[in-house]
Amino acid sequence: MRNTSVEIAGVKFKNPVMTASGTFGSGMEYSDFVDLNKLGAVVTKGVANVPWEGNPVPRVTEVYGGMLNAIGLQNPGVEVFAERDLRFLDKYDTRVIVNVCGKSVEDYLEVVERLGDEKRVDMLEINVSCPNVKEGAIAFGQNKDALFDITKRIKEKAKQPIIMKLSPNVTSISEMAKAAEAAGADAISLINTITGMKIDIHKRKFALANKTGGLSGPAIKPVAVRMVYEAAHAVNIPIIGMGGIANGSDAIEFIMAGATAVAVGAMNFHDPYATEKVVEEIESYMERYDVSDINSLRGIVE
Amino acid sequence: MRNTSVEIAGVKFKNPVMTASGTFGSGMEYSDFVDLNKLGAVVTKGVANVPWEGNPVPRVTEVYGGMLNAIGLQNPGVEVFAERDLRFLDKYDTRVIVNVCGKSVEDYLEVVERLGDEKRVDMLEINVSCPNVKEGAIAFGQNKDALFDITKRIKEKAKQPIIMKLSPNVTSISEMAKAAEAAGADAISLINTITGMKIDIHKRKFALANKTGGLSGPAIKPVAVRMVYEAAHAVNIPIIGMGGIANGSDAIEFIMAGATAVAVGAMNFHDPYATEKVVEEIESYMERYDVSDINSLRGIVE
Amino acid sequence: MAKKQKLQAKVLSQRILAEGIYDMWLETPLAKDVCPGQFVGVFPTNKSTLLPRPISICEVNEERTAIRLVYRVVGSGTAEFTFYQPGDYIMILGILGNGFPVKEAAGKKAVVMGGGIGVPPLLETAKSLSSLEEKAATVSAVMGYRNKETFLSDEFEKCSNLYIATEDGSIGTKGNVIDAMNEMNIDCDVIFACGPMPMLKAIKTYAAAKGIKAYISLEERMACGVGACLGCVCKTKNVDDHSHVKNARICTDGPVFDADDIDI
Amino acid sequence: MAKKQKLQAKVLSQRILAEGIYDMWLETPLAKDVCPGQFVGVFPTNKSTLLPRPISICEVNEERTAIRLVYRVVGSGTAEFTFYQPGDYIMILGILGNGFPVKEAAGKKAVVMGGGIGVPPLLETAKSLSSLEEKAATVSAVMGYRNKETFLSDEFEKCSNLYIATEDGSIGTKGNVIDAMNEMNIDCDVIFACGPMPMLKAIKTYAAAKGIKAYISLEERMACGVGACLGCVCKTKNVDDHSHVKNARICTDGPVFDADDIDI
Ligand SMILES: Cc1cc2nc3c(=O)[nH]c(=O)nc-3n(C[C@H](O)[C@H](O)[C@H](O)COP(=O)(O)OP(=O)(O)OC[C@H]3O[C@@H](n4cnc5c(N)ncnc54)[C@H](O)[C@@H]3O)c2cc1C
Ligand SMILES: Cc1cc2nc3c(=O)[nH]c(=O)nc-3n(C[C@H](O)[C@H](O)[C@H](O)COP(=O)(O)OP(=O)(O)OC[C@H]3O[C@@H](n4cnc5c(N)ncnc54)[C@H](O)[C@@H]3O)c2cc1C
Ligand SMILES: Cc1cc2nc3c(=O)[nH]c(=O)nc-3n(C[C@H](O)[C@H](O)[C@H](O)COP(=O)(O)O)c2cc1C
Ligand SMILES: Cc1cc2nc3c(=O)[nH]c(=O)nc-3n(C[C@H](O)[C@H](O)[C@H](O)COP(=O)(O)O)c2cc1C
Ligand code: FES
Ligand code: FES
Repeated sequence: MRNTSVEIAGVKFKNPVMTASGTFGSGMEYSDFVDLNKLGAVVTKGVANVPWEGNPVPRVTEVYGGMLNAIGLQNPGVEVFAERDLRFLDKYDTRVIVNVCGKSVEDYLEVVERLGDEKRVDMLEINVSCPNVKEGAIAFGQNKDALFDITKRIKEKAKQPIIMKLSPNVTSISEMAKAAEAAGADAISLINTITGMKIDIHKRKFALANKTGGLSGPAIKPVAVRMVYEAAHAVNIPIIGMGGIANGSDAIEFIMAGATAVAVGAMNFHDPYATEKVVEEIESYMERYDVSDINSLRGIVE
Repeated sequence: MRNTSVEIAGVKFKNPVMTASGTFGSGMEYSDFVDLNKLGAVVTKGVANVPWEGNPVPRVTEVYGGMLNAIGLQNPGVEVFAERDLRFLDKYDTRVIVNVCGKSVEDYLEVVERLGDEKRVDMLEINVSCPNVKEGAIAFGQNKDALFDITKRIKEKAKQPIIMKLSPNVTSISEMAKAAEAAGADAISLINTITGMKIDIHKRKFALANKTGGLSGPAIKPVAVRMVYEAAHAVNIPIIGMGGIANGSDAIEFIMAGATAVAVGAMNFHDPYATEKVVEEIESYMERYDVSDINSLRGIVE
Repeated sequence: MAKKQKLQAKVLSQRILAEGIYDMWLETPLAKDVCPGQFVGVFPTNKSTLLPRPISICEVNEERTAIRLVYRVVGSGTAEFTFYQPGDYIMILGILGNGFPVKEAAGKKAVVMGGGIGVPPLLETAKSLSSLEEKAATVSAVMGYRNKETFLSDEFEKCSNLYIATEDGSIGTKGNVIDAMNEMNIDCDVIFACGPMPMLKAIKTYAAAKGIKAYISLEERMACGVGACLGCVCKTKNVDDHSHVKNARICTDGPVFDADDIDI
Repeated sequence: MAKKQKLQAKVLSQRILAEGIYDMWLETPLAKDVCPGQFVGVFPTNKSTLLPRPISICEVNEERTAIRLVYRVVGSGTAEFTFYQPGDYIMILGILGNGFPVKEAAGKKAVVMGGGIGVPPLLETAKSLSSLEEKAATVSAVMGYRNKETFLSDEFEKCSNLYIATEDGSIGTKGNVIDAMNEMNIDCDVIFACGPMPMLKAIKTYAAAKGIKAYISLEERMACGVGACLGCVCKTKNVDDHSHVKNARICTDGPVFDADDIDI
């Protein structure tokens, strides 16, 4: 029996394959396609203390090998989320990681406290890297002192282990990773989207109402792999790697770069079966090369 | 007669289409495919004060919608370059921009001084953003004080106008652009490649001997357009935009984002006719939308 | 509701309907459960483009084994689709969206109103209206075109009273679909509409003024097509169940909305 | 040297030669100027992959209107190539590289030595050696395969004295090409070789020891294929003309080098 299970901050996942926040709702929308019980974890769309409207449309646009999005973290607020989305997830035997967003440290803390006693929540992923909201959010993710501070304050209050989700829009991902670790983060996840822009030259307008959007999909994979590698060499806490993962080979690439787990994002839109397929393809790889424990592949390329 | 000519720091280009440094040699290798006289400028491969060996192979690898390279600025040194490459370019009626690299400020200055009296050199592009050499280079391009300092010192010595070529591997491209402008740069060019990595999961090795390499090609275009837009709103000096340009539409997109000129890089490898085609397709766009002066499109999408 | 799937569909036929407008039949088991006004996502094979193209279902064959897509070439995806030949396979995602509540027209005077590339989904709608268990009293179709290059109008004639409006007046009423409604004095209790935003706005205003129920189908840029990404929202008048911020998802909560419920 | 071009080529035929090894003829005007040992870049149409795949020219037809490519499926590009049917068009870039200096074999005992997917370019080389104005005295071919799944060997037999080495000894000499040279006592003044690096190293050593001239064809990851990107270099013994840093470009200064000049 080959072992695909991994552990992060004491939480055990049946396999290293998660959904990337914001690309999978709370799982409901993809449950026609994927057996959620087969996934390592469902990572939910970012949730704030109060409902957020998000940005005006168009919010998404396609680019070569990927897409730009500027959803702007639309969400129904933590109350509705807890009562509806978490209750939906009660039915499933998979880990649940809740992605948390906010405009101020207090916003984040409110969500973290509200979810503290929710048994269904295994971990919290703190999104300090969304490029699509004007206040807060990414500012925390682009300055190492701000990141240290918010991480520390959330860690003090959080009852579940916390994952800091880092922005790739920085000069040094290692520094950011170190700041998160130093402040007590239990894990880090990366990368969030890279800020991009598309102009419709015929209409002479931005393709997105928000002007800029976050780039995701296969186009960003090499950047993501590099950052996971750099972060893995900078810190000792576990890393959840993502950015353009489409299949098992991509997932293995992230694991070899140093990730403990991986997440599938934009490629769910191309292939709604992607997450489950990644699980299966990781198993095939292990079969083919007789790998008995997925953990033995982590960071083996140095 | 529609005007496609643009001016940067007093230098007039017959059209805004240039070659991206390092992807076109000094033009010789592509002269079978393209009439160099039809281009706005030939931007040559980076040249240092002395010959550089570059990195071990493999130096290039393909990724989704682009490639990674870690050439490591192999070059024959400025002497050979001046005697051979510039003499080759003497035959052509196009502008010549020489890309300059170095490991220390002194290295750069030596090249700049050696080329000072070369009439064939219209401008110098200072590469402070190559991610593939360990010393110098990108360090200057990732710290705004270092960038300010090197720009100032080069500007003092340069007889030709200087273009500072910026790295996208920074938290804020606006800050970098402002530092270059404040130090006296005549123009800026961006983006250089984004640092990436690829792992061969079957061989369990890095795809590049250098481990990391620079990502270029269509995959990075949205990031490049965004950075050109941000830089254009941060500074008043002209911008040469590049990153994934494959056709006239891409070029127009950069111009609408604020670029005065554009460069075609990795897509030369996919389509050796690309540069000339971009020139023609820009003209067709101007025809179709009755644009009488290419300069009128610059930055029109705000 | 039928389970959504991504699966191969076999191209049965493809032809040009009008300049730049193509008509393709696809064999697919998804046909079984289609409601008029629903759509599928069609995936280009070109790997630079990864997102599905939302295309409405124009018609379902009688055996419910195939669907018909009528699409306009506007970009790289639709351009690729034109190359498909009978026997080729393409990937589709469906069935997506809610569809028109045709049953509400039972016994009523129903009008389907379409413009431009909003015309196709109304064909299946018009056909359904006249074949419901409890049929609509009358089924009229009011279609707006730019000029006499109309398409599908012969087929609307077979299942509805057809009225045409053209921008240049070359056929039917000169003007838009509302002009045709007024000029032709078309009786109407309920409207099913799809087309460009200015047309939909005019219909909403017209329906509100006349106290007529109007169901309109909206369009927006989409990524997932299944309600997960929140890319494709429209403003709603009231807080909706899903978003709690007056943002309904066109791909899942729509594309068809009661005109009274949305803010356009 | 003929002008390099990127142009469409028409697939004339395609067949399987051995497991995972395909044989494709392309009609192209580039055929006119081919030297044995040169190669073309073949572009996949899959837009996620933009770089040309370097593939050696295995043969040129008598009329010099078509080239033959023999390739092994190793990744997405070569996998795509297998789908091409006669009549399809594909984009190629060529003619690339220098080729073997076959004329140097005039009057001499020439041996072509190949292994694995290095075998194909040696077919045109062997044919040339025996049809030069001033022919080689003898043309031998020493080919290394893994097992008895050999390919092209029947064709080498027609234009050379063929010797085979197999790793498992199932045909010919058990061992590698050098083992075959020794076992079969093959007379040799000049070697033209292409194959995996360990084989090329062994040949270089063998030739140096025997004082034989050896020309070997190298392989490296390429981007441009035309000498511009400096991606595909190999170490040279002396400072070369182009780089001035002992780094020759395999795509342009090679792929064929005098074994004495390179550092492998
Ligand atoms: C619910 C719905 C139903 C539709 N039904 C039809 C139909 O029956 N027939 C038809 O011809 N068209 C229909 N459209 C529009 C159709 O989706 C676009 O024309 C098509 O996606 C364009 O793809 P492209 O690759 O050719 O264009 P590109 O411009 O190359 O596409 C780039 C991206 O933009 C998206 N996009 C471009 N235009 C639109 C648009 N108008 N709406 C939504 N996304 C767009 C594409 O899906 C793709 O992701 C419908 C749209 C929606 C939302
Ligand atoms: C001068 C030269 C001549 C060659 N001649 C032949 C031949 O006649 N027959 C044959 O089967 N193969 C030949 N090869 C090897 C052939 O180029 C590769 O097998 C092919 O590029 C693999 O492409 P892929 O898309 O299937 O593999 P992928 O692994 O998907 O390709 C990814 C990238 O790596 C490059 N790549 C992968 N393997 C190699 C390799 N071994 N050498 C160079 N680039 C590689 C590809 O070109 C592409 O850019 C030759 C290589 C060189 C350099
Ligand atoms: C439509 C969309 C919405 C997203 N929403 C969130 C979010 O709410 N919170 C978050 O941390 N990341 C969000 N992301 C980022 C993804 O979780 C992921 O980090 C990124 O897309 C890179 O992975 P990918 O290339 O696999 O998509 C979103 C991405 C997309 C495409
Ligand atoms: C093979 C290769 C070599 C390069 N060499 C240089 C160089 O010598 N100096 C430099 O400033 N940029 C160099 N670049 C960066 C390009 O000039 C350009 O900034 C980058 O590739 C983005 O453009 P593209 O996506 O069109 O290739 C190189 C890029 C490639 C792909
Ligand atoms: S397209 Fe994703 S929610 Fe509608
Ligand atoms: S592949 Fe570019 S120099 Fe050889």
